[in-house]
Amino acid sequence: MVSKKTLVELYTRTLKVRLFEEKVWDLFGQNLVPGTLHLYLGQEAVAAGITAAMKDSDWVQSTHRGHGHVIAKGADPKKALAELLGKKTGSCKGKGGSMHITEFDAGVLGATGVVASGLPIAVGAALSSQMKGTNDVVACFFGDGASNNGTFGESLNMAAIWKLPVIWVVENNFYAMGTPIKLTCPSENIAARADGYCTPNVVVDGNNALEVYEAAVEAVKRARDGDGPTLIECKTYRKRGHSRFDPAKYRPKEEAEHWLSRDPVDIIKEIAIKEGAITEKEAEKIRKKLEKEMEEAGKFAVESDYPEPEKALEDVYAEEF
Amino acid sequence: MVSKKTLVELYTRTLKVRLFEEKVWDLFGQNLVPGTLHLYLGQEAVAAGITAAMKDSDWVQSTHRGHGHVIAKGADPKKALAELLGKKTGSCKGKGGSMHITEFDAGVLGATGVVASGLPIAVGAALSSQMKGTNDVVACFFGDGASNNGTFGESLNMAAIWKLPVIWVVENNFYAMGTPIKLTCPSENIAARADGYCTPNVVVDGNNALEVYEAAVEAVKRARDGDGPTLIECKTYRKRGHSRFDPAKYRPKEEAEHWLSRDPVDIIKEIAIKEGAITEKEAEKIRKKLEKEMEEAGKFAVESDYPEPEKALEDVYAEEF
Amino acid sequence: MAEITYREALKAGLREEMARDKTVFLMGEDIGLNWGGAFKVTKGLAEEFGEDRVRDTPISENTIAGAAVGAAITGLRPVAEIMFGDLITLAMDQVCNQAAKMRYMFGGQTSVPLVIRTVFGGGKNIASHHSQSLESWFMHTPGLKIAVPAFAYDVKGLIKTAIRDPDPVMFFEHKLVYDKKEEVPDEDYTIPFGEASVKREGADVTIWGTFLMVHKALAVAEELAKEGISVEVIDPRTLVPLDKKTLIESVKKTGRLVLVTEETKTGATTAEIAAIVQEEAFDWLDAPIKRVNAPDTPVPFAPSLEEYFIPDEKRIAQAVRDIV
Amino acid sequence: MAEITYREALKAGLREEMARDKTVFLMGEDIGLNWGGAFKVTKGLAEEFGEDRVRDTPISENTIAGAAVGAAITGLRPVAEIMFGDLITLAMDQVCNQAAKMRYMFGGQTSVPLVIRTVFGGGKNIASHHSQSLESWFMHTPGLKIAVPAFAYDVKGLIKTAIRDPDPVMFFEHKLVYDKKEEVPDEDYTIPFGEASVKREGADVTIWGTFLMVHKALAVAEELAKEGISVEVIDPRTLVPLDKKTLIESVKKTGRLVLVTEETKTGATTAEIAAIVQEEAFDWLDAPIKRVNAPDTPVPFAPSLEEYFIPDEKRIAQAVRDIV
Ligand SMILES: Cc1ncc(C[n+]2csc(CCOP(=O)(O)OP(=O)(O)O)c2C)c(N)n1
Ligand SMILES: Cc1ncc(C[n+]2csc(CCOP(=O)(O)OP(=O)(O)O)c2C)c(N)n1
Ligand SMILES: [Mg+2]
Ligand SMILES: [Mg+2]
Repeated sequence: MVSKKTLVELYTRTLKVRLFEEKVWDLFGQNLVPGTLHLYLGQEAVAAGITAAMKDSDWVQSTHRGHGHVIAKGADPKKALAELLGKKTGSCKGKGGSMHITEFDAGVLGATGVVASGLPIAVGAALSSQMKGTNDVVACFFGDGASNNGTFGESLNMAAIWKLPVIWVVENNFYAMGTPIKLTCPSENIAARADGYCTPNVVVDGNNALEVYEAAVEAVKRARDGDGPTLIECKTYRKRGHSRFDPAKYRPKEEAEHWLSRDPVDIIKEIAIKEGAITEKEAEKIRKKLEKEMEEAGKFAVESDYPEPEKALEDVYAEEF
Repeated sequence: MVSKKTLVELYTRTLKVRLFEEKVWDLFGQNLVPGTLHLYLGQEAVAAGITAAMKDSDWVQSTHRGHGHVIAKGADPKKALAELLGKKTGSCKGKGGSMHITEFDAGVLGATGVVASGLPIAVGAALSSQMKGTNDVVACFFGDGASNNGTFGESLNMAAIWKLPVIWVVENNFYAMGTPIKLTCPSENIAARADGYCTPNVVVDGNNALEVYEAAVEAVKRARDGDGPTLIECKTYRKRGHSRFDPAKYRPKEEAEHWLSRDPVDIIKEIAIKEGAITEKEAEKIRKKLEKEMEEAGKFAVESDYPEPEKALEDVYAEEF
Repeated sequence: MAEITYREALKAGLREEMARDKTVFLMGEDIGLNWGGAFKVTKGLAEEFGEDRVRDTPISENTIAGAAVGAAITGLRPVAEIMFGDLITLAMDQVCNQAAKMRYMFGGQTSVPLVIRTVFGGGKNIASHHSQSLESWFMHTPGLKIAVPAFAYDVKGLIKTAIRDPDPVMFFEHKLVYDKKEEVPDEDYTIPFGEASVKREGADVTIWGTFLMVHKALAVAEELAKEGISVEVIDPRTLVPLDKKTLIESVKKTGRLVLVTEETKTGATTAEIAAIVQEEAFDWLDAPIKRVNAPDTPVPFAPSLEEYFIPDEKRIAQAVRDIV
Repeated sequence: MAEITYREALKAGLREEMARDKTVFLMGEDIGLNWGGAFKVTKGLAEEFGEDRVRDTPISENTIAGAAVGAAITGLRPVAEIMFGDLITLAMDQVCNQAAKMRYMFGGQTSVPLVIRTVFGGGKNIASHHSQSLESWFMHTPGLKIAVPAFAYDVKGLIKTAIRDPDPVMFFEHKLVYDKKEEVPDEDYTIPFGEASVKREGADVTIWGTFLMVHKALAVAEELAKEGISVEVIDPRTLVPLDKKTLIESVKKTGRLVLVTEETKTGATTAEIAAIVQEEAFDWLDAPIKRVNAPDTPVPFAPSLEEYFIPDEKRIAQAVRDIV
């Protein structure tokens, strides 16, 4: 069993992502978030469990549903929220927004709007680590839908033949937009595809941060030991629709009820309490602290300025010409 | 065991491809073949075994190493040779050449210069068959190297979920140009990857036309019965280098000797003789007949005219504008 | 004849062609029952024609395009949707090397009667990966035809022509024109490819542009008319084939040309048009041809930045004033 | 200083950069021990620097490009090779959506110091999938720099600049210039991006072109000199950044411009150059700008057809005569 400290950490990380996303939802409700939005609500345990097993110098490669990865990896909620609001104080100076939310200093290689485009980038980052001998690992998140894109096979293969320190994290939330995975994947688990690339793989309950964490610890060890990639498939579920206005009516009621009753924050909290790592009161205290942090981050974001229009011309190249 | 007639057919088809390629090599030696050339020599049993299990109305999707597929499927050697020589009488009027050699009327969807680009096209052709209810099957040939390209996973998946009548034929000749498969594939067999897509698969001796044929019969039946795709991995070997000037020095001597001693024409001939399907003399008679056919085809090709330069402007669209 | 949106007109065109010809079918991500297309263009069609003919696919752009190629060369008429134009980057081999070149490299042995629908343009604050305008790449790909409808009437007539065409057609839409309304006939009609539409006649300067920029140009023309400047506005409707004649004649009349599209400037379709016009109407030009495009940057997210990025009425009007 | 081929000069540049900076490495299909690159550019480098730094890859173009991106943003300087330019269709997402846009969409948080080498052009009778010239697609992709060296001296200096550049560089080569010879210094030198090279001075007409067409233009200039026509020949060497100044000044001097590249005409880089020059030097132009390009067709296989497809000296000379 993991240490009590780790359980507290897992609870804290899961909750932090949750509260961040709730703040986003709140700001969105106030019409302050331009563009679209793919909330991480419901999948918090995946980002929390994976990143808790990683070091600061390790990398994560994110997706269009990236807020959770970025916050869990340690990005500044202030800069992240400011980015979502299109403010000049945002981590991308307002140029990226929700789908490109990224904080390099926190070890995030980037969120990307192109489904499955992060896999090759993770291969390259892991190659860097291997060639430079830094021993850093790269966790690459992607969805069930992404597993059907060509980069999946290409990247799993390349990581396998070069024994790169990558952890492939499939967040299988059973849908790609409105398309149920049953329509687009012939097998029960995506993980089965990793066998073809001699990549060790495991399927875990993605709503249980501890299960995710334990799988991640093993994968991280394998990667750091030079034994190559691992694929972790996390079964999870979106709390809401795919994007801002999607009511997700296409999900069968019983299925949704089943999953939504399995709240990732509650689950890890219960475990932590049961294992005596934390009391209800301590848990509440952590929540209060995080709520305050998000409150302040929200305030910072709201009060920040929008970028001056001409800034649109900057950052295309290292130097202008 | 298959019928004697089938054995004769397998011998004939294997030999026909062989003699076609020898004629190509001959013309090439006379400096009559422009551009590059990927000979099918050594892999004849694959095309012969697969196509012998197919109907005329079935389709094959070919590759850059396509002469064998096209001839085995029944294309006119005259038009094919003329095409290789860049003549106006060629099946593509001299516009395609070796890498695009194609005869639609013989059931060839096309050879393609882009490795692995045929797989999606095969998916579409099989979808046609399914939607129109024609019951035709599509055999899609590709190399070991092609299996590392993104279209592999995408196409295997799409064919599997829609239960399309496709036969994936991997011609594993152990090399992609000079790159040994060991460097680029972590598993022993490519076939292992099909499991991840719930696609039945089998590994056969690709130098043995009978083995290939038997696997093909089963796959064709599955496809026609509406039970979806099959992957057949044929282990085989190029007689020569990858392309026109490659001496293939990168292949270990013992490996090359082993494989080159297992000649596809000899193998199927021996089987046919042993099974009493044919006598040495009958076999010789077939050879003579085919040699004559190739001789004539060569003559036709050599004597044909080159296309008038302005023909370069035609066939871009159905009608000029 | 009713006033309907571009989206409805497009859907009507698709529906009528599917009813007319049973070899026509649609395939793409989330075009079916549960979603009806990211921009709801196909909503209701799966219910009407079945999931077989309105086919949800995995997220496999290159194989979607390639499957359309395979289906097209074996007797069907696929209309494949790539959800966002930015994602066609993943399908470039099947579109540009296979679909576009097959008739030619096989010496005319096959036709490739497919349509690929996708959508370009910004204005929705969805940043660099969902807002581009990449039509010039395809204009530089011989073998493809390209439709760029900007109006409800045009989109219905052009989608029908596209579906009936024996060659591969890139059918480009624009996010901000889906809601534009216009009178559209209920009955069947087609619009030939290669015929521009003069959306407004004028005498002093010609504006040629595509998509939302045609709408903006019309607003500018209205505005400038008050100042006594008479602007002719031309919408090419298809880029390949390109109606050079209507444009050249207009330029010969006005002597002045402003080109305006939402593409980033360098290498945009406006470059080709400028090159053609100076080639073919050099002696009639009274001033340099002006190009109004987005700057050479990715599309930014923040509204303040994106508004700056997308050409607006002010810049178009300024370009006109600069040369009259 | 010795006379060496373009291929050797390019290899020398790669070798010197690898020796200078251990973060530089090469990756691509068949670039290593067994083959040394389809055009033998990297032959011997795997032996010299090891298979780790001269890395053979699977046939996975999009992941090759993407791995280069990932390596570049984490501190390495990858030089990725796409075996033929036609195959970059498979890597367009990583090149155009990721490499090109990362600095921008992440608000300057990262640099993407990578080089993608590939080769364009026909003349080898290898038909539609191995002979294209697609440089204009990338010129229309903000965030990328583009080198188009046509001479041995230039290729060595430019590859070094490319490798040291903090931005993603598309390094385009041409099949028929690999064997061209020139005096090339043994020592280290770089050529700044954005500086055209006037390959021949002249007074009557300017020819601007790339790759093999520069060589052909020089032959034409020599020929026309005998007729008393003085031709200036400009090779841009990089398309992004583009040296407009040298070109515009030349046009202001000669008043006449012929643009010549091997690309298919519509939407070629020559369209952009024509648009720029008529914009910026309208009053100096004494005749329409002429474009000499390949026709708008795929590249055909048969020698008789391919010769017709590729612009030749006769067509270039004719274009010059048409306007002087
Ligand atoms: C290559 C590509 N195709 C399509 C899209 C449009 N799109 C955005 S998210 C999405 C669904 C992704 O599903 P999945 O990978 O399961 O991730 P999830 O949204 O469930 O987290 C699609 C189709 C895209 N952005 N990129
Ligand atoms: C997508 C793509 N990448 C690279 C090439 C260059 N190329 C041509 S054949 C070949 C090797 C193909 O290997 P394999 O699939 O095993 O087929 P084989 O040649 O062995 O029959 C390569 C790399 C290409 N034509 N297309
Ligand atoms: Mg999903
Ligand atoms: Mg092979």
